[in-house]
Amino acid sequence: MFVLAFLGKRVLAAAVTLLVTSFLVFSLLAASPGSPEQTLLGARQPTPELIAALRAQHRLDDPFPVRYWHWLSGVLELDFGRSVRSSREVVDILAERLDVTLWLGLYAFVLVLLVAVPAGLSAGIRRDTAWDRGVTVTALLGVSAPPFAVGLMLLSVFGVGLGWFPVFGAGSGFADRISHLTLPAVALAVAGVAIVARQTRAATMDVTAKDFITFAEARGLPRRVVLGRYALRNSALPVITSAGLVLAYSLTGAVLVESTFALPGLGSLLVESVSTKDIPVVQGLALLTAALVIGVNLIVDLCYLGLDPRVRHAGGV
Amino acid sequence: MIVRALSAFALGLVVIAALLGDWIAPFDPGAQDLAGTAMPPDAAHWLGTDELGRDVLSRLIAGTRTALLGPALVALGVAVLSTAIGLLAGYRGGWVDSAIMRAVDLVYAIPPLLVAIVVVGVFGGGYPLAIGVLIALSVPADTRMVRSAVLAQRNLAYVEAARTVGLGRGRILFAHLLPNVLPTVVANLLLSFVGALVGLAALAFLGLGVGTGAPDWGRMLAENKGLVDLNPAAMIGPAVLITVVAASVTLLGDRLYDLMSARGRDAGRA
Amino acid sequence: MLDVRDLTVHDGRSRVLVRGVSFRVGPGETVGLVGESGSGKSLTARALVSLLPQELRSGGSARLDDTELLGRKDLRGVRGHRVALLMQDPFTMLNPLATVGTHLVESLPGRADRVEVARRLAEVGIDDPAVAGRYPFQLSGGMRQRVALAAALAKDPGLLIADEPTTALDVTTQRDVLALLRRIQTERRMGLVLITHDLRVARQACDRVLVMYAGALVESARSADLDAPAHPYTAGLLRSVPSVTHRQPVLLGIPGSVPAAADVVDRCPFADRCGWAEPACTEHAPPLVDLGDRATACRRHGGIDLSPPELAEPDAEPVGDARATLLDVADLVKVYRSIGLRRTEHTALAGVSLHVGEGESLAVVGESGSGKTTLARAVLGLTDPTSGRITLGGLDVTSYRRLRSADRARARRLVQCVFQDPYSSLNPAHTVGYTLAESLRRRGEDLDVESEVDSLLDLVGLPASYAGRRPVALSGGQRQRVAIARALAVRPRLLVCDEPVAALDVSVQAQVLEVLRKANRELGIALLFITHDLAVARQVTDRMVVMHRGRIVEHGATADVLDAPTHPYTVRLVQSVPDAAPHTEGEAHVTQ
Amino acid sequence: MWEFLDKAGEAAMRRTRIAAVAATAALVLAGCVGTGAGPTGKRVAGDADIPELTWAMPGAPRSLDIAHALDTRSNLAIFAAFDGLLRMDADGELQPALATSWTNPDPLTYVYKLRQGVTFWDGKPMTAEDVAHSLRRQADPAEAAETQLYLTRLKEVAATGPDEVTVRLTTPDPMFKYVPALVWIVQQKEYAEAAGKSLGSPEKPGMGTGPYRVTRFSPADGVDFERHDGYWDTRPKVAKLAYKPIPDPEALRLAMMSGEVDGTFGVPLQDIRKWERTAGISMYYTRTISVNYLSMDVTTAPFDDVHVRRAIAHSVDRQGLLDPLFGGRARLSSSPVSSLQLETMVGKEKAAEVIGSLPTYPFDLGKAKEELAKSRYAGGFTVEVPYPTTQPWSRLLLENLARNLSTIGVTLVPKAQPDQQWVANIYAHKDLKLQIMRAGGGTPYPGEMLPMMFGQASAGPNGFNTANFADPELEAKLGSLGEDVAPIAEIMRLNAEEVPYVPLFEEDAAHALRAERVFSPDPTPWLAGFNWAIALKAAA
Repeated sequence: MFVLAFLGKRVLAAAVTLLVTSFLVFSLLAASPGSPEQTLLGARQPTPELIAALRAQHRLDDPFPVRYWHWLSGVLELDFGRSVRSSREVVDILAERLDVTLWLGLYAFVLVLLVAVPAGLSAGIRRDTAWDRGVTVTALLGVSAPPFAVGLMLLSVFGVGLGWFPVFGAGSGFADRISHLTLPAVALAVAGVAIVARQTRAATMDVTAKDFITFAEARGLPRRVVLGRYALRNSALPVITSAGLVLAYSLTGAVLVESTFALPGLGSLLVESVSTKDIPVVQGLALLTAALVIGVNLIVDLCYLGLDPRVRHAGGV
Repeated sequence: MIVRALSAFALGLVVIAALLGDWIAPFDPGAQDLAGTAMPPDAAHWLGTDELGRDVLSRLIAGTRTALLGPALVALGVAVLSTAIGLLAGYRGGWVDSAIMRAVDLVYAIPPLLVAIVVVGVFGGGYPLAIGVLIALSVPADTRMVRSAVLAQRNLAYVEAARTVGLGRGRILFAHLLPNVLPTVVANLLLSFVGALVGLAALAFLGLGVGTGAPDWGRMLAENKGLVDLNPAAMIGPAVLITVVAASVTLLGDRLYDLMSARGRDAGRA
Repeated sequence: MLDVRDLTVHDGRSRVLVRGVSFRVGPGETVGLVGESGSGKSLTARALVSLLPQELRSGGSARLDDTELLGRKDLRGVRGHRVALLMQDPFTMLNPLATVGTHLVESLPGRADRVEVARRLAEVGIDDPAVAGRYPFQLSGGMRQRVALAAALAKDPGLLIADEPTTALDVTTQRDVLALLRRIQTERRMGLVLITHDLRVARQACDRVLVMYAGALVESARSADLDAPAHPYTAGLLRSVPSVTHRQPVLLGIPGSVPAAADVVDRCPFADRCGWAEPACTEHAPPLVDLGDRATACRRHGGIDLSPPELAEPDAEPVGDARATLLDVADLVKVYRSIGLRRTEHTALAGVSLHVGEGESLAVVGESGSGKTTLARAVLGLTDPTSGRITLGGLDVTSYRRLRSADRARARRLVQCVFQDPYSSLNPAHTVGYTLAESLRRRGEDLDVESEVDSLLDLVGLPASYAGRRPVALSGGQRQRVAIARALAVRPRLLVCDEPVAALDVSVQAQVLEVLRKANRELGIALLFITHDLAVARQVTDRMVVMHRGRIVEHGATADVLDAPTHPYTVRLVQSVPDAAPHTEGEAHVTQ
Repeated sequence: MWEFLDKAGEAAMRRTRIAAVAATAALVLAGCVGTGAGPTGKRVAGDADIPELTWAMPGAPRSLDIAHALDTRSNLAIFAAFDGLLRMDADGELQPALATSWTNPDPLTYVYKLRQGVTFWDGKPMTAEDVAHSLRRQADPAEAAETQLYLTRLKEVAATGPDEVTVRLTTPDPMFKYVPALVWIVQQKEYAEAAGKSLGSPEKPGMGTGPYRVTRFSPADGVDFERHDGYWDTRPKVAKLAYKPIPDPEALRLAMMSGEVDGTFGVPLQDIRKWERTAGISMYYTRTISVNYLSMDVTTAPFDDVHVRRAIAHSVDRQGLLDPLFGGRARLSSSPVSSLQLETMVGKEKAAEVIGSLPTYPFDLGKAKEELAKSRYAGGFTVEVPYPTTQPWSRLLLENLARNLSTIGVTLVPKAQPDQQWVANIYAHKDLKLQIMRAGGGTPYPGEMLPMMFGQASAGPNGFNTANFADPELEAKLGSLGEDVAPIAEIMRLNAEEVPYVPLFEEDAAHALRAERVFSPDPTPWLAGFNWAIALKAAA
């Protein structure tokens, strides 16, 4: 019962956030320099027929709120309009590009979790050792290095120099895709690994200083129980939060990494659409991003719910 | 320890470069040598030359000030706004806090750089707009942190005592709470700086962080990425500088936070 | 069974924290390890279970039967199995993410079933098997401590080390838990090391008491022999414990504060605070001299008389009925409502009425959750009551927010406060002088701030030079005195004291109480004195109200209430107070 | 004919009614001049089949319907798969393709004889109605085709026999003769009508007669082609052709280096030093008909003074920049008219004579200073010059110019702008002042660009007379443009004297191919009217 209410509240909050975002996103068209017709026309011939068609399609004669409502009801049916550049349905374009970015983002995320959590956990437990210092400094550099610079470096060393990985394209089929996306995923993951490792280390240090860890050790519980059930699970909450943030931010990284590795994903689509002012595509992308981010946050909330009985039973974190 | 010393050394060099700039550059950073373009490093040009035959090292040095100015503006802007809003929200509580925090939550999860790409790309506002967007979107996260620092302090006895003594809200906020959330503010300030440094470089890399004609690390990185084969130093130079400065400033932030919060902490408390 | 020899603990830079501690514990024996904060008692306990903080190292020897406990790499089969540790705070000792059952199952040897879990819970006095399915945050503090005890004892260790197991609990619960510990210990014939800062608890619960000071053992005696201490520090501690049965004319503490162990390695650690110290005491560290049944580390133990001086008659306090009413609280109700999904209501005050006359001193006693702090905050205007009325000096101050600013300023000058936690009472960013001056300026008079600061410091017994110090350089007792000075700076007519000495060591608590008594008697400032400690209340207040679950259940003159409680709750409270001297009542009261 | 390379350019072109093969212009390459080769020298084509080949371009096609894909990248994909009515040879001459011959009985009528026995990919025979519909469709205003800009004078297209299609114009058009090679791509009528708006999309890529069938198309990651075995002409050697988008030039080079990509058109000249040194890659160079230039608005200060314009012209170190900007693969230009177009019209010698007689402005800061001193703005001035971020060489050129001008007291501030904004400014025709531009036509006709650059009608919003340089006399000359070179030469001279436009460079186009492949025949400047995929062979 309570869990349902909790979820309901979060979903409601997510919906409100999406609504506000959608309004801002819709305003992009009106706010972008030049008249909406001009923007929507793109590079097409400004024939009176076309202009009339565009005005009708986007209801440019209606007042702003009506237009918004019209657009929003379209969006709810996944109708984001047509690309100015290619006249294709925005939703088709997004669907086509989403694939690569999802792969990339999830692949990088898996890397983040596989590398960052053990590294951070072991550093946090063995604090002030050489290993801890190594992890800390590496993480520091990882957070600081611009992803595109990392990408270029990986590309020239592992792609070209050593020839271990293909240097462009997204590949098709599972194995092929994995080999194509490994370098980009690593480039994308570096910052995430660094952030999550730092967070895990801090959380672990925080948790291992807690009384219940000492008490568990005092009771002679085996190390794996203390590390697993006690340290790991209790440091999981901040780690999940930061991991969620990393996942949500991976689209930003994707923009940079995809342009470095020439991947046909949402990130490169954003750069292309922005620089050609293909507003409908940008709107679609912005909403999709917001939805992804909000979705990730909901998942984080669910994890909280699953992991922390205090949230399940008492409400509020 | 070694890392800390190295980063302090690096920051020292960067600060000197920012202050002295042109004086210590081995060449005129604008001087072009069309006969010697894209040359790899040699005895005269330690980092080689760029596509117009300009000395990369001199341009890096000359660009320090510009490269640091934007991030500094962002960091200061974010610090001032987030501290003001965070103090207000945390101390006032009630509906003011709720309203501010709802707004903050709304923007919190949105990656600032992504919005900067869209806004700068669509509106073409260039550098000032990029800085504005980065400030606007970085404020929420920092506001949250300042607010929770305020909340941690707000119910401490010294604040309640100050209220009981009858001090005004302004005095409590600025004379009592502010000094105690300052470690958070300073740490955030430096982290915002790092974020903006990398973010503006990313915008420049995408061709959106447009600036004036003056040399700037982010732009050099983007402009010289075509030289990766002929003179890699021209691209690696700014990339390494950005990374090192970002890492050093992060480290400095961690360190300052520890030092500043240790000042008021009780060592031997049972 | 446990034989500790020359146990030392030092940090990474070889600064000594505990030095040369030796003692024995037999089967079925309870040994109390008593000391104030910084004495090294907890480190000693931690060292015995190899759970010192990472950067600390231990030396010496501690044999449990034939097993050496110190310096072991492999603790399997020892920690938990042979020796277990129970810690102070039941709120943080249990894994917040695991149920009670999980805690027990993972601790029990072999595969444990529900029956076994239920049996173990029953042993610690939890008869409801449903508790096994609950999470720690769903239990009360006493229940948690019982669960923790069951978990600690799951592997049936021969020795239990309990580090302040009852400090975080209310007095009534504390008594139950102590009784439980003793019962289980007797049943299992287990060795028990009970670590506590409270001499009364140690005397009541232990067969033998070891007194630690600044990292060293200074005295060891049977509980019954403690009335005649063999070390000046023990004598000082005994003198400092306030009495619940009598009002002492002068409250005695031990002057000064505890030094760091590393600073006193080669001298008597107590010499600087000791009235009998002579130059030879600081020449080398006195060894613990075995005197048969007891041992002491005082080199003058034979030559000085440490027996408590004769007790003077408690002075009869005038209870002024004719006094004008300063504070009047009428039918005060405070309900906290949580906003959000699950609307919960918590009634902190359920209709409280009381009054405080000019210059009078009123105690508000009760356990945690009784509403006494809420009452204080309402009077101070830090929270708005739900209903009721508070009148202060003729001014209706029910809601400070609704007062006109001139009235609010006046109200603020009428009432001031002293809070519990000395560590958060003062802004760490400002010097003592800054804090006091800031407060002085609120008095609204033209005054020479600097000399006023000096006289305020003098009033609370601190040297004028302290004006330049920051709180971090002050001890807890000193901070609390500064906090009082800050409150007095405005010249209030009412001082609300919310557990002002609860966080202080007993040897410095007297200094603070004495300052408060002085403010009350000499400056005529009325006190609203909130405390859970009946003995402290007896020393400071004229009248008393007893609060329970947001209501006043009993009120009257302090001496009457304590000597002849009528309400069952008050009776229970009074009975729960551990007696400082169970055998010879009243002997602990001393005069100078 | 107008072209701002890359995205910006494409956009610009499509918006205007200016006739141009925008698209192809980027790599429109004229008469195969100077075919370079890899380190091992020129290779000879062998006879072997190539089972698979990957071609890369900076972007994927937007559509496979020429009506909505008039840009370089899309056109390359379209020309690989589909047939036009005619082809253009290496000299810019029209050659038969789906039409075997054509006549031009009067200036308003063109009659095309169709090849017989040609089948579509689905095996159905091509009819005259299919051919006629393919062009008619593009002229229909409802279609809003980008190619309409070529067809403004089209009156009607009709199948006038089973093997004959006749076109009628409203007024004579010296450039219409190139339309059958450039945009008259034949699509099956039945298929096109069924597809409607979605013709050229991934779902309905199109139905043509060309050497390749489209097996998969995605505007995100390119096109896959498969050889069409029933092709009427020579069977291509490549069995499977993949067309991949790789936006980053460096990623593209790396991909070619590792052998994942076999070739690309239009390597940025700035990078060719690097490409030349890359093992396993052969480079091919052709001339192009594009000219880049500085444009100065003669109606606003300080560019209303010819001395200022001359001072600027003297301040560009064109010779010095040739190498850093274009790897030496460009030539100095002395006129907004492409020398290649001029040569195609009047022959090399005559062209050299016309060009040689024009006054020039060599890099000479002394003279620049003198000219500035003679002007009304002797004290110097400040000007901000925008350039699109996708055009790296313009940044370098402007930075060089800025440095040089600073020595004579003029402050020039290069200002990077996102493409679209830059293009929008040009269209808005406001604050033009000093601009860096590039013009590139699509046909071999040298007068192609002149009405756009000098016409009165173009000196306003959506026009490309960015210098606002126009007068009635000039207007008359533009009106007399035809098969005679004289008016063209006169306009060239006028520009050289008044310098509203400072011609800078004519760039070559650079193409890269893995060394184990060869072009046979080699790429030409007229790639737009030609199926390049057929020319790909294995090296012998």
